[in-house]
Amino acid sequence: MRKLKFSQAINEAFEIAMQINPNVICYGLGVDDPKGVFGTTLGLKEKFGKDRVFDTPASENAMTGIAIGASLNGIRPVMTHQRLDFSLLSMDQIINNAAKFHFMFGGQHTVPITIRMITGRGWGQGPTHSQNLQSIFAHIPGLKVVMPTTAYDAKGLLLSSIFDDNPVIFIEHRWLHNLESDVPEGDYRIEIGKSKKISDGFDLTIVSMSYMTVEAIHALEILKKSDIHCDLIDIRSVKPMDWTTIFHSVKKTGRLLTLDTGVGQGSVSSDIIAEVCHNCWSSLKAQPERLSLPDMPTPTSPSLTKHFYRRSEDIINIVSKMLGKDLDGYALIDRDGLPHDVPGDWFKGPF
Amino acid sequence: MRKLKFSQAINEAFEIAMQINPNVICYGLGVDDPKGVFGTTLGLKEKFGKDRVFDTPASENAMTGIAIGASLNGIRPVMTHQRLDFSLLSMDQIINNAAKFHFMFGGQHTVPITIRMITGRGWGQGPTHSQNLQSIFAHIPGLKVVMPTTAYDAKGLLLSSIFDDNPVIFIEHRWLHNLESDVPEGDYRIEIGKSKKISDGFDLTIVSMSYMTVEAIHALEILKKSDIHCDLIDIRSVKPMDWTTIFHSVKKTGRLLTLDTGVGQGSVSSDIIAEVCHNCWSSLKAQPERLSLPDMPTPTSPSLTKHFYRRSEDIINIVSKMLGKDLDGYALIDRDGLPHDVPGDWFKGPF
Amino acid sequence: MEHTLKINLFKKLFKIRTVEETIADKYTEWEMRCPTHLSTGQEGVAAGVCQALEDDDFVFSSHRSHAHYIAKGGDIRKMIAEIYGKSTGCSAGRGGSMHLIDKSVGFLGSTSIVGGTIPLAAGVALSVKLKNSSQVTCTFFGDAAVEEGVFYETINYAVTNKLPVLFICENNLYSVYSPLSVRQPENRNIFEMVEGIGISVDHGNGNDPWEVFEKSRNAVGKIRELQIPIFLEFSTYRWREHCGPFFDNDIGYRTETEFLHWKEKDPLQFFENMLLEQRVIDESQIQSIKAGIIDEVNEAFQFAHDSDFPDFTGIQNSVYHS
Amino acid sequence: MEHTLKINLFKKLFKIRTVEETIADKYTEWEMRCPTHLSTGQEGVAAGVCQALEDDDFVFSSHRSHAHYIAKGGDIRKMIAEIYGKSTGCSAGRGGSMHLIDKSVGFLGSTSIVGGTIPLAAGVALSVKLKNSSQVTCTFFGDAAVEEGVFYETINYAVTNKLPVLFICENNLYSVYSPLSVRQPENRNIFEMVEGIGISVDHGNGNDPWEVFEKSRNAVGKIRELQIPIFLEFSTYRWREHCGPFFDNDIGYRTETEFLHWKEKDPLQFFENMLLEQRVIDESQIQSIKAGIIDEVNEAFQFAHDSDFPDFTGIQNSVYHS
Ligand SMILES: Cc1ncc(C[n+]2csc(CCOP(=O)(O)OP(=O)(O)O)c2C)c(N)n1
Ligand SMILES: Cc1ncc(C[n+]2csc(CCOP(=O)(O)OP(=O)(O)O)c2C)c(N)n1
Ligand SMILES: [Mg+2]
Ligand SMILES: [Mg+2]
Repeated sequence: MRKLKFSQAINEAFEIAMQINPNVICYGLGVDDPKGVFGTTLGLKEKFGKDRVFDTPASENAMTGIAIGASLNGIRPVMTHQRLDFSLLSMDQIINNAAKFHFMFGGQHTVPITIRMITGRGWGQGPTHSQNLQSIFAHIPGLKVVMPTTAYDAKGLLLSSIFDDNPVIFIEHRWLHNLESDVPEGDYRIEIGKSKKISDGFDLTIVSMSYMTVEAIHALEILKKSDIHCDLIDIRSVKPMDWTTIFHSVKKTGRLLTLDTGVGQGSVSSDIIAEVCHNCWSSLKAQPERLSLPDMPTPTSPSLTKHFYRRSEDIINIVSKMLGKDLDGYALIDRDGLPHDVPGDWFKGPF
Repeated sequence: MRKLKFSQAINEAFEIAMQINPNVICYGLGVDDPKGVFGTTLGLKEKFGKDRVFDTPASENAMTGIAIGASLNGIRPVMTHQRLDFSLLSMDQIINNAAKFHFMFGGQHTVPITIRMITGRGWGQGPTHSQNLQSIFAHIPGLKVVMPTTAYDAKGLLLSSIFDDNPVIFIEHRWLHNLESDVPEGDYRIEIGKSKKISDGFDLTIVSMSYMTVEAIHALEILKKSDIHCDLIDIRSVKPMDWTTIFHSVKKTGRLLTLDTGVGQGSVSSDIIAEVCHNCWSSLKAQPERLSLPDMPTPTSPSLTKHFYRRSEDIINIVSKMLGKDLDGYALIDRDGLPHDVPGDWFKGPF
Repeated sequence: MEHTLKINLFKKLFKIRTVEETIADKYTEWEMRCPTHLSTGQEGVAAGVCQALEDDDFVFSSHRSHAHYIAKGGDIRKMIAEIYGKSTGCSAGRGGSMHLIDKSVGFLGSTSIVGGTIPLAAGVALSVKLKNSSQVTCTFFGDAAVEEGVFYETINYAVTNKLPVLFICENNLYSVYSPLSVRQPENRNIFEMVEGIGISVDHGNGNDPWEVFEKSRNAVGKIRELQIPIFLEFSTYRWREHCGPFFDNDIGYRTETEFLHWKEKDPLQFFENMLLEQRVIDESQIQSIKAGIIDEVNEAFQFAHDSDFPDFTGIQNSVYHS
Repeated sequence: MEHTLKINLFKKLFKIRTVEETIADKYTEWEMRCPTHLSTGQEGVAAGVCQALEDDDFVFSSHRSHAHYIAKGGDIRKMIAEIYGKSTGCSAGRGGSMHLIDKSVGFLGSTSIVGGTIPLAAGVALSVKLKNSSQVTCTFFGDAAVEEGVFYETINYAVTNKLPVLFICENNLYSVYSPLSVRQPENRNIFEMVEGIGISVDHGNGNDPWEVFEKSRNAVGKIRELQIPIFLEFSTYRWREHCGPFFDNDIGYRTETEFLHWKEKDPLQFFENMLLEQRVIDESQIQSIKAGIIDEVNEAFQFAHDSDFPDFTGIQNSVYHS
């Protein structure tokens, strides 16, 4: 099948959505600029005109309210933040309005907006340009929160998000933008709230999200060589969560490891453990574990981020420990001299 | 000893802090008005003057940034939001600045600000006036989050918060304002990050916060009659969390119930379960449980809030179930006709 | 034509007054269990502005929303039922006094966060533009809402993109108990400041309903014709406490004298006198209009009172639209 | 006196230019691994404003902060080391290019969120007032920052409470690749709009460092004397791409012609010529000043390069002050 990059898949989803529905609009800082938000919005303005694809002032709270308002009258706005961190200026509109309008007006309003937020790691993005705050949004009833990993999922989930009648926070990890996968042409949807099983095994269940799934895939390849086989579940949406699949897997393996791109405290990865305890208690053979960021702001220097972020090596080590083995991830993985703070050769900062 | 109401204890803490340190200031919408934020700031302007106690425009984000700025030059501002919900307008300043300045400038700045936020339940506060979002703040490295239950703790913790060199989110539940407890005169501090053991027992550990501790105390009285005895830990601060006390208790009882004033998903009560699993696995005799709000916005009608909020009755039922008994909380508690949506006779809405 | 307009305007004024004062009367029965911000004294702005709007124009409001809801033609039975927390309420009992809606007359909603609906109005106006409709979207807010950054951001955006929005600021001098002096610069008129952002502005006496109407009609006409946003500031005064049913001139944040000064300028009485003087209507017609409205209002309260409370069961499935 | 001022101003200008261009040169070694926004072309504003401030006055800045840090007298060795992510960096390697600090000269910090430091400056000014000090607090920001609500909220508060803040808007016509036209109303000058909020304003040519200095000196004097806030807008232009070391006039968001037009108005060359014409200084003095600064800058890069990286161990204990 045809392969596309994650960023191209996003772009294609936009194109399809805007083609099939004239009410879909796309805006945000820089969506029509020469870089097109890492390529994800390139060409849209040329195809759909400046009424439907446009730049905005740096006014995050108002622009979010404007998306909500437009959506109340049938428009399906997709708003983009080049960094999730900027959305903190609009928490009022997201939490007090978008998340509540459907419920608090007795079901009479729908708020079909999608807010894209880009998160990242590495290359000195530092404390205010790399926060992975999906758990904050997941804490808010009325929001949906989506975190695709593959290009295939990115396209299908963006289409579903745009045509969902509820506000969807759509989180893209910058390190995924260049990864390729098979992407069918045309319109297809992936159900929000359904996870994807990436690999099968009886030893342990790994529940992962977004870029951490890529690290997990690498780890699992190495683990296989030591005859360790895990269920890897890419949750794809953080809210709603696909509990059925998670419980089913843990009931099979009896062991749970959650991977989070963010800080552990107050996180969805804690929830997964709490819900698994509630629903699969008698199946658990060992204590469930969580691999997340340390409880500190992101440091900037590469010498600091090196130990701050979690990688395949760390996954191998924790899995190994949970299974009573003594593999050393750092000895097993050879990164071939590639610096730890970039996703690949194609990435030449600063963005 | 002398008894004070929670609201009076807050008032007294202010008075002491402002007396012993001229750099303490108190501001926020209505702090100097005739109601004095439910009595908590009454008289302060008269005592300390309008330079140190003042009203502000409805500009939450700027006023938070102003607190941070002043604190960088030695002032200790205490800012008050009559509803936590309003603070959502200032998430940018709280998360991107206050929480990070100490760390990201290599330890050269301190941000000794306290932000009081009032939460509540009942009396039709509804979807945008009663959100209990402590877990969002707990998710942010660099913040401290405090939730006192008794008047005694309110005073000691507010004093500690004001004199802490870090940003502290100080959450007061409206239903606690009128509750009395012994409160010593003068300056005393309660360490942020230390919980309080409210009762002892071998059957089960309840970890609770803020107003839910009051409901738990009622529940425990009833449970005692059926010879059920629990450790009740009032965590008092949500971040940092007093893990030592929690783990110690769970190691003793082998059973854990967490009570939360907010929604369960992405919550500190999930964290407590995750951390207990990690640290006390072999002591656990049964699955840990969580009692929190359903994943929905707060409805307004009293007929809806009645089933939305968690009360002693629900605590009794879940404890009973966890211990394999069959007590019926609703049969055991007689509320004497008091409506469910007010904390007591003294409360006559609307605030 | 003008005759009918005036009578309709009078009806709006009297209906708002009657509803608000009946709420005040009955509030201490403690059956309306939610924060309630009454508009008594401020009816002139709501009625005058909405009289200038078409049925399919849109309106948003804030915490003090009853007057706007009623003036836009919202169903008062559903409104009172909402305040009583009943299943027949306009928001099915989930919203309360601060979250009213009646989409059938273009009243898209009120919310309790100061400034919260201001960008929503611009968003609806954007949608109207995209759909090539000529509807006007109006949002009502108080003098404190202009202190929120989102107000400024919205005006800037609406001007830059020529959005057909009517911004109505009801300046009643207070935000809860806080006078303008502690919140905004001395000697700075709100409308002048806002004009600096680049929007057309006007201002007027909010207690003269006809002036409000004329200025609004003029603004609405321009908005439709030129596809531009306009900002209007009207001075007015709330009679009762900020939130709740009582008078509170005794607690010290404002004076009885100030209150009486404004009570003299009662928009309802003012307009009634004007109609009588202009012989648009006579005393007996007035009495019969009033009687009709009083009946309607009483019936609405009865309806609300008699309605059932909503059921919690199943409500968790209404958080999302599916 | 004026002579020394001019030479100091020239030194500031040249030092900023030299640092920025050296970063641009060395950036593709990919040892500076963080987003970096260069100020080449905009030196006039930073240098002129800071020349008007005292050592113990305070300064905040934004993402494009190098010029302000240097102009206020910040230690460039620590700045370069910070960009290299070294333990000797001004923020111990935790902040990078967008988070600079040098408290010893009153440079209280720069941050990356547009508009984020604007209220901080008002807060410091409040503290200064409470402490009865006469310090001025200055905050630098771009033309996009005025679009953030927090800017407006801060100006409103600063005016209402007469806070001694100097707001400096560097209008370089762009926010990343977005021209002013898609962000702000046509024919609306920023300084005029801001004046409407109630603050004293002035504006000038940011590429004439002496004009910037004189207007700033005047403003700083008024702020100290009258205890009021003042807003100044200076027009200027960034030469290189928004973020990173390259030129990008080829990618289409602005024209080479526009760039060349502004390059003609190079503030450094302009001021150098002015000093030569006014005989403040001669060619050989200029060469020796330049040589000294170039040495200093090279030494700073060497220092940064040679410094150690910070250790992760223990850093988790530095999240909170204890
Ligand atoms: C963001 C926010 N801050 C504070 C409040 C508390 N509050 C409720 S109503 C009100 C007064 C608003 O004053 P104004 O806008 O003048 O409207 P008025 O009540 O005078 O009609 C305030 C401050 C709120 N609801 N939202
Ligand atoms: C709140 C926020 N929104 C968006 C961004 C992305 N961003 C970084 S710099 C920048 C441009 C700001 O333009 P301006 O204020 O004019 O400063 P300049 O870069 O021109 O110096 C933007 C939009 C950000 N950092 N913060
Ligand atoms: Mg008002
Ligand atoms: Mg700019």
